[in-house]
Amino acid sequence: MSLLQVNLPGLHLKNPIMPASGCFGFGREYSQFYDLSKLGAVIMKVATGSERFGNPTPRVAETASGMLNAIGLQNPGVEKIIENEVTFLSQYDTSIIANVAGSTIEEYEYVARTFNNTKAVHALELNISCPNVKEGGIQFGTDPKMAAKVTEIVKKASNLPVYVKLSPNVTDIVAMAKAVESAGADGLSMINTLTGMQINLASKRPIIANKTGGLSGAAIKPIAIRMIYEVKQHVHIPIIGMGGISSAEDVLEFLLAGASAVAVGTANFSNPLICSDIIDELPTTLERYGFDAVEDAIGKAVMNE
Amino acid sequence: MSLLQVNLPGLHLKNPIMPASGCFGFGREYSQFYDLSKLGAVIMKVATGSERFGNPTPRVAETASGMLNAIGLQNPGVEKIIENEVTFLSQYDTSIIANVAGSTIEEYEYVARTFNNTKAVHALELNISCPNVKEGGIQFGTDPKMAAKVTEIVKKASNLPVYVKLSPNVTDIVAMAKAVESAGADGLSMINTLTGMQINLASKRPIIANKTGGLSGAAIKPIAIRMIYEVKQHVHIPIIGMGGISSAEDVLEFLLAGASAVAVGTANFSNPLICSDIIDELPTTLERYGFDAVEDAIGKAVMNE
Amino acid sequence: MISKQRMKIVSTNQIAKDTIEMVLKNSYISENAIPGQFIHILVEGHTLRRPISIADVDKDNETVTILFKKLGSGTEKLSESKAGDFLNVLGPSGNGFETSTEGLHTVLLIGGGIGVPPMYYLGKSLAKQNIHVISVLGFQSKDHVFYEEKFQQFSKTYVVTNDGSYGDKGFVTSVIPNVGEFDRYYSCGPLPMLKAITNELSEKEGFISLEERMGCGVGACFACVVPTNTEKGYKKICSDGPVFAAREVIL
Amino acid sequence: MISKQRMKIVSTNQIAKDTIEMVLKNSYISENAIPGQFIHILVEGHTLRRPISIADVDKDNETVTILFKKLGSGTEKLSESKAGDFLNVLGPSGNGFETSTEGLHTVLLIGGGIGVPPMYYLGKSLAKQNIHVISVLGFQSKDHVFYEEKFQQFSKTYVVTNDGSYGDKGFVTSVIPNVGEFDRYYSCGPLPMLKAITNELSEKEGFISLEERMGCGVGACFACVVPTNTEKGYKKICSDGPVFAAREVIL
Ligand SMILES: Cc1cc2nc3c(=O)[nH]c(=O)nc-3n(C[C@H](O)[C@H](O)[C@H](O)COP(=O)(O)OP(=O)(O)OC[C@H]3O[C@@H](n4cnc5c(N)ncnc54)[C@H](O)[C@@H]3O)c2cc1C
Ligand SMILES: Cc1cc2nc3c(=O)[nH]c(=O)nc-3n(C[C@H](O)[C@H](O)[C@H](O)COP(=O)(O)OP(=O)(O)OC[C@H]3O[C@@H](n4cnc5c(N)ncnc54)[C@H](O)[C@@H]3O)c2cc1C
Ligand SMILES: Cc1cc2nc3c(=O)[nH]c(=O)nc-3n(C[C@H](O)[C@H](O)[C@H](O)COP(=O)(O)O)c2cc1C
Ligand SMILES: Cc1cc2nc3c(=O)[nH]c(=O)nc-3n(C[C@H](O)[C@H](O)[C@H](O)COP(=O)(O)O)c2cc1C
Ligand code: FES
Ligand code: FES
Repeated sequence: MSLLQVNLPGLHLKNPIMPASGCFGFGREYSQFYDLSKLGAVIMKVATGSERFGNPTPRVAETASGMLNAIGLQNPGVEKIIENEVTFLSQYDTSIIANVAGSTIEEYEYVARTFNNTKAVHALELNISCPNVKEGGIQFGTDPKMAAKVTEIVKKASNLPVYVKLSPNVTDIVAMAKAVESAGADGLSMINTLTGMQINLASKRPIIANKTGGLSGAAIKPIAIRMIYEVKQHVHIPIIGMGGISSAEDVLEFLLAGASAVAVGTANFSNPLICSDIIDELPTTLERYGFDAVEDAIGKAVMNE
Repeated sequence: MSLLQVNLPGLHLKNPIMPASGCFGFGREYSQFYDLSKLGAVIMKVATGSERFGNPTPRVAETASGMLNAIGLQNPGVEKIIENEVTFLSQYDTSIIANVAGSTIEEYEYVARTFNNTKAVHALELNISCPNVKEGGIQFGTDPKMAAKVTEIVKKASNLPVYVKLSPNVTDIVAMAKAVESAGADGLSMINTLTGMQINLASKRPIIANKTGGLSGAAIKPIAIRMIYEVKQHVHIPIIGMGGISSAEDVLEFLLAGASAVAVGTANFSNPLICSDIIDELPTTLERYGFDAVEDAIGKAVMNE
Repeated sequence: MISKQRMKIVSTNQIAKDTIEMVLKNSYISENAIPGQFIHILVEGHTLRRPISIADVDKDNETVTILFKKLGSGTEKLSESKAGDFLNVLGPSGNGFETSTEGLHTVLLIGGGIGVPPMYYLGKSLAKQNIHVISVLGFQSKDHVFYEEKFQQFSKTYVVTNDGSYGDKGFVTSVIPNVGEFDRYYSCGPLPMLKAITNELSEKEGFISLEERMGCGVGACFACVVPTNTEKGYKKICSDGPVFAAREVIL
Repeated sequence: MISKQRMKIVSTNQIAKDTIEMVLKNSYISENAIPGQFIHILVEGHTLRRPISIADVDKDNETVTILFKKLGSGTEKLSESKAGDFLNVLGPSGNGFETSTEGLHTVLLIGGGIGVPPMYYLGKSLAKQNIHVISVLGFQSKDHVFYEEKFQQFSKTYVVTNDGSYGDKGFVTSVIPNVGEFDRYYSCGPLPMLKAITNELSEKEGFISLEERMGCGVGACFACVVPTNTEKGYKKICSDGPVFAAREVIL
């Protein structure tokens, strides 16, 4: 099945499919359903400097063809993740990507440096959709300068390749992509969730305790595709695409738009076997649309211009 | 049914329901299905300074719980609209709102001034999701300064109340809302569509000839609700809410989030009688959730804070 | 006039590869439909309705027949409906075929693939008015062929398949020179086929039925415009069409 | 172990206002389910699965019974499924009730509304082990009452309704003082009810089943956490629960 292989900075993937951060925990639960060695990579749940409890519940709500979540970065902290979770995942023949977050640049730096000391992690995914507490809570991911800054610092703190995960809640996604590329990002990961809200008619309050939540799932796919397509025309680093993927056809659509690999998030909740199923179906789907290999499909819609 | 009544600048609406611009033409077609006098108002299809043909086809695509469109401002031009369409709509006992667009500030001004001379139009909805050809194609609706400028000019050119229709494709919707409020807007209309794309796997090209299209329908409702909720906390002018409404419950959700009236777009395509059906169901829905009148529900989720 | 109706599925059958024939009961639509019009069907879980041509009408039994190909998720889902279920439709939609028959002797029907269905009700109606009908039907391959015998009941019928697995091999255009004289043609099928036909038969009076992705299906949203030689410069396929005089539209 | 399964609907009946009883056939789940566990059901057109408690198991016939209330669009849609249809489920999910019976004599079951179903399989199982069972069931009104006779088959059963239209008027808490002695209680129902009960019965050993909006339903997404007195500070309702020792969780 060499036709599924993709090579990205620091990642030699047997196939382009990985579960998205936050939607797969650290793999334990889904390892009951299939052998995680089947996966191209696993993107772990977010890691912060120390343990976080996260937001009050309810933390999720369902929307038309999607869902909202406001988990709030709950995680046991980078040290425990390395100790317990990376160790667990290392038994599988798959790449491990650590999702890195923080409330300050220093926290990002700390987490990145800590991961750097473990051989088992292959790449970092920089989650910049976090409020910067030192800058009045503006998200790192909505300001090109702050995004560039945190990318630069993390790059210095770590030898691992860094994929910066872009937030779609911006006017100009290309400007964000260019800013982090210039700051040294090895790749991009896009898109994170769109900020949304649902109101409970009976209680007259937002359903999610945090009020707003991140919108994910099939509903946002057209936005993800548009953003990847736009960014692909302007940057040279590879893109890990995500946002509403739930089938091998969806994967191909992301590849054509410019993604070199993809992550599957919300769809794990409807079907815990989704990544495995997609890996099984992908060869046939590629062939049906005339592709000999994943690498041939990457960015084809953009090159067609 | 006085419980459905809403009073907004220039608009005394018998109910808060109106079809959204571009999804109802100039009413002729839907008048085959029900009496348009039933509607709170009709927001007409866009008007530009002169006739436009619009984009090549395909102009629409279906997405999960939504659709993409890139009609491209096709319309017969403001004069013909006044001559043929406003005249037609005037036979109905409903308010008429004209959706105004242009490629330059001067074109907006011209359209607004032309509508000003007809008694039959009750308000203008300023569609600022248009590229400004004189500023390198940046959309008026993604730059607070440009949005404020066009609002100001249109306010000067017309005595009609002006509702500025905000684009959701921005980092900071509150900044946009405040900018147009300061520039004299009488109200806001939100949200317009989110820019999206779908790629045809067989042709390996975007399905929509224009490549990108505007995403509308139930998929975007959580984003609309979030933006209205955020904006309502920071502006004092009323909001006409829209984005994915297809039931009386949806209408109530928009009212609670801070909308004073609502527009229904994409749902007309699934059900040509949707506005009429919602008007029928709204009283029961309001009562079920404990409201005596539409006006009591407006912004209730925000005030609950 | 177009109306929102419930149509009860009387029967549903797969009659060729991926091709479903459904008989739907509804007095309003069976009463008012003319050849070339379509119904606009709501499919659960889908935002946009699916336009499907009216392939036949039985006024006595108040039924309408449609034929459709399973192409994507909407038609796939529609094919899962069973007899007894109801469909939510708008119809009859659009303008049908010109069927004034004054001075008319022989007509040629040219249907390609899923463009064949509207030709059936049209041909049947014309034959009833004693017009001489010739039919040319093109399909991908043998497995896709349907309604040949039905067309033979009122017309001399030529079948071609792209791969030659049934009838003549090739495209409908390769047969047209052999069908003899005719006064007018009617055609429905994929755009490349319509382009070839309107070019080749540019001297003849012709009417063609066009397809386009639709939003509203009633003429309100401007999704389905086609450029025309008329003063306005365009027409809407859903409400001015789907049938147009071949000379009036720019393909 | 949790597994993805297809369950065939053997029967489906409305047994009270908005309340559906479904019998589902599947050998894996009937074989492995214990009282208090749930199945996580995929409903067409919905992103998130719906958690529904296992209300009864018949190992001989390889069936599982669920009872659910039509609340929103998911349960409404689910109620439209017919006998013969298949459900896509994950299960058996979560950790069930503590059923070690050493030294146990009498237990009290307290179910509120749609919290009644998991009490049924639990009570039936305990009674089979010769534990004395008392049941207190609370419903909104007479129309909502279900399974009273079924509980009576193995327990002294008290029914209360909020409006007094059936049984005693009031809340389950108003009856508890009258039921006599018991060693342990089990409860499932709305949060306010559980809060009241755990407060009132804080001296007793108790196990409660909690509800929360879920994402994954398998323990991966951290949607369904509940604060606990344990070292970690929280547990996940979908995988550590839904059943917890009353003392361990902070409601
Ligand atoms: C006036 C008219 C009459 C038609 N009559 C028939 C008929 O009798 N039998 C038949 O099999 N097909 C007919 N078609 C084509 C039919 O509408 C499409 O095959 C169908 O909409 C595809 O839907 P889908 O969900 O399977 O495909 P998808 O590709 O999943 O559909 C996605 C979207 O694109 C639209 N779309 C895709 N292909 C077409 C197309 N060729 N034309 C218009 N919209 C399209 C769909 O309606 C939908 O909005 C007709 C089309 C038109 C415009
Ligand atoms: C462990 C567990 C066991 C349950 N057992 C039963 C049972 O046996 N019978 C029964 O009728 N109900 C049970 N419930 C509640 C049931 O899951 C909800 O009533 C159902 O999910 C509502 O779905 P809906 O689509 O009708 O409502 P909607 O409000 O449309 O659902 C929207 C979203 O919110 C979630 N949601 C809404 N209410 C609840 C709730 N109370 N608990 C958890 N999620 C909710 C839905 O799952 C969905 O994701 C149980 C819940 C849990 C957590
Ligand atoms: C429940 C949930 C938790 C998430 N947690 C994280 C996270 O910890 N870090 C992160 O970068 N993204 C997180 N995301 C975003 C996803 O990784 C992904 O970018 C997004 O959901 C879009 O993909 P999808 O539509 O396939 O879910 C989370 C998403 C969901 C639904
Ligand atoms: C086919 C189509 C055409 C539209 N044309 C216009 C337009 O001309 N002017 C405008 O301001 N908005 C236009 N819109 C946006 C709608 O008015 C509305 O803001 C948006 O679709 C969100 O509402 P909905 O989800 O209910 O459709 C159009 C939307 C659609 C789907
Ligand atoms: S589909 Fe809307 S105008 Fe034709
Ligand atoms: S629902 Fe995902 S952890 Fe419980």
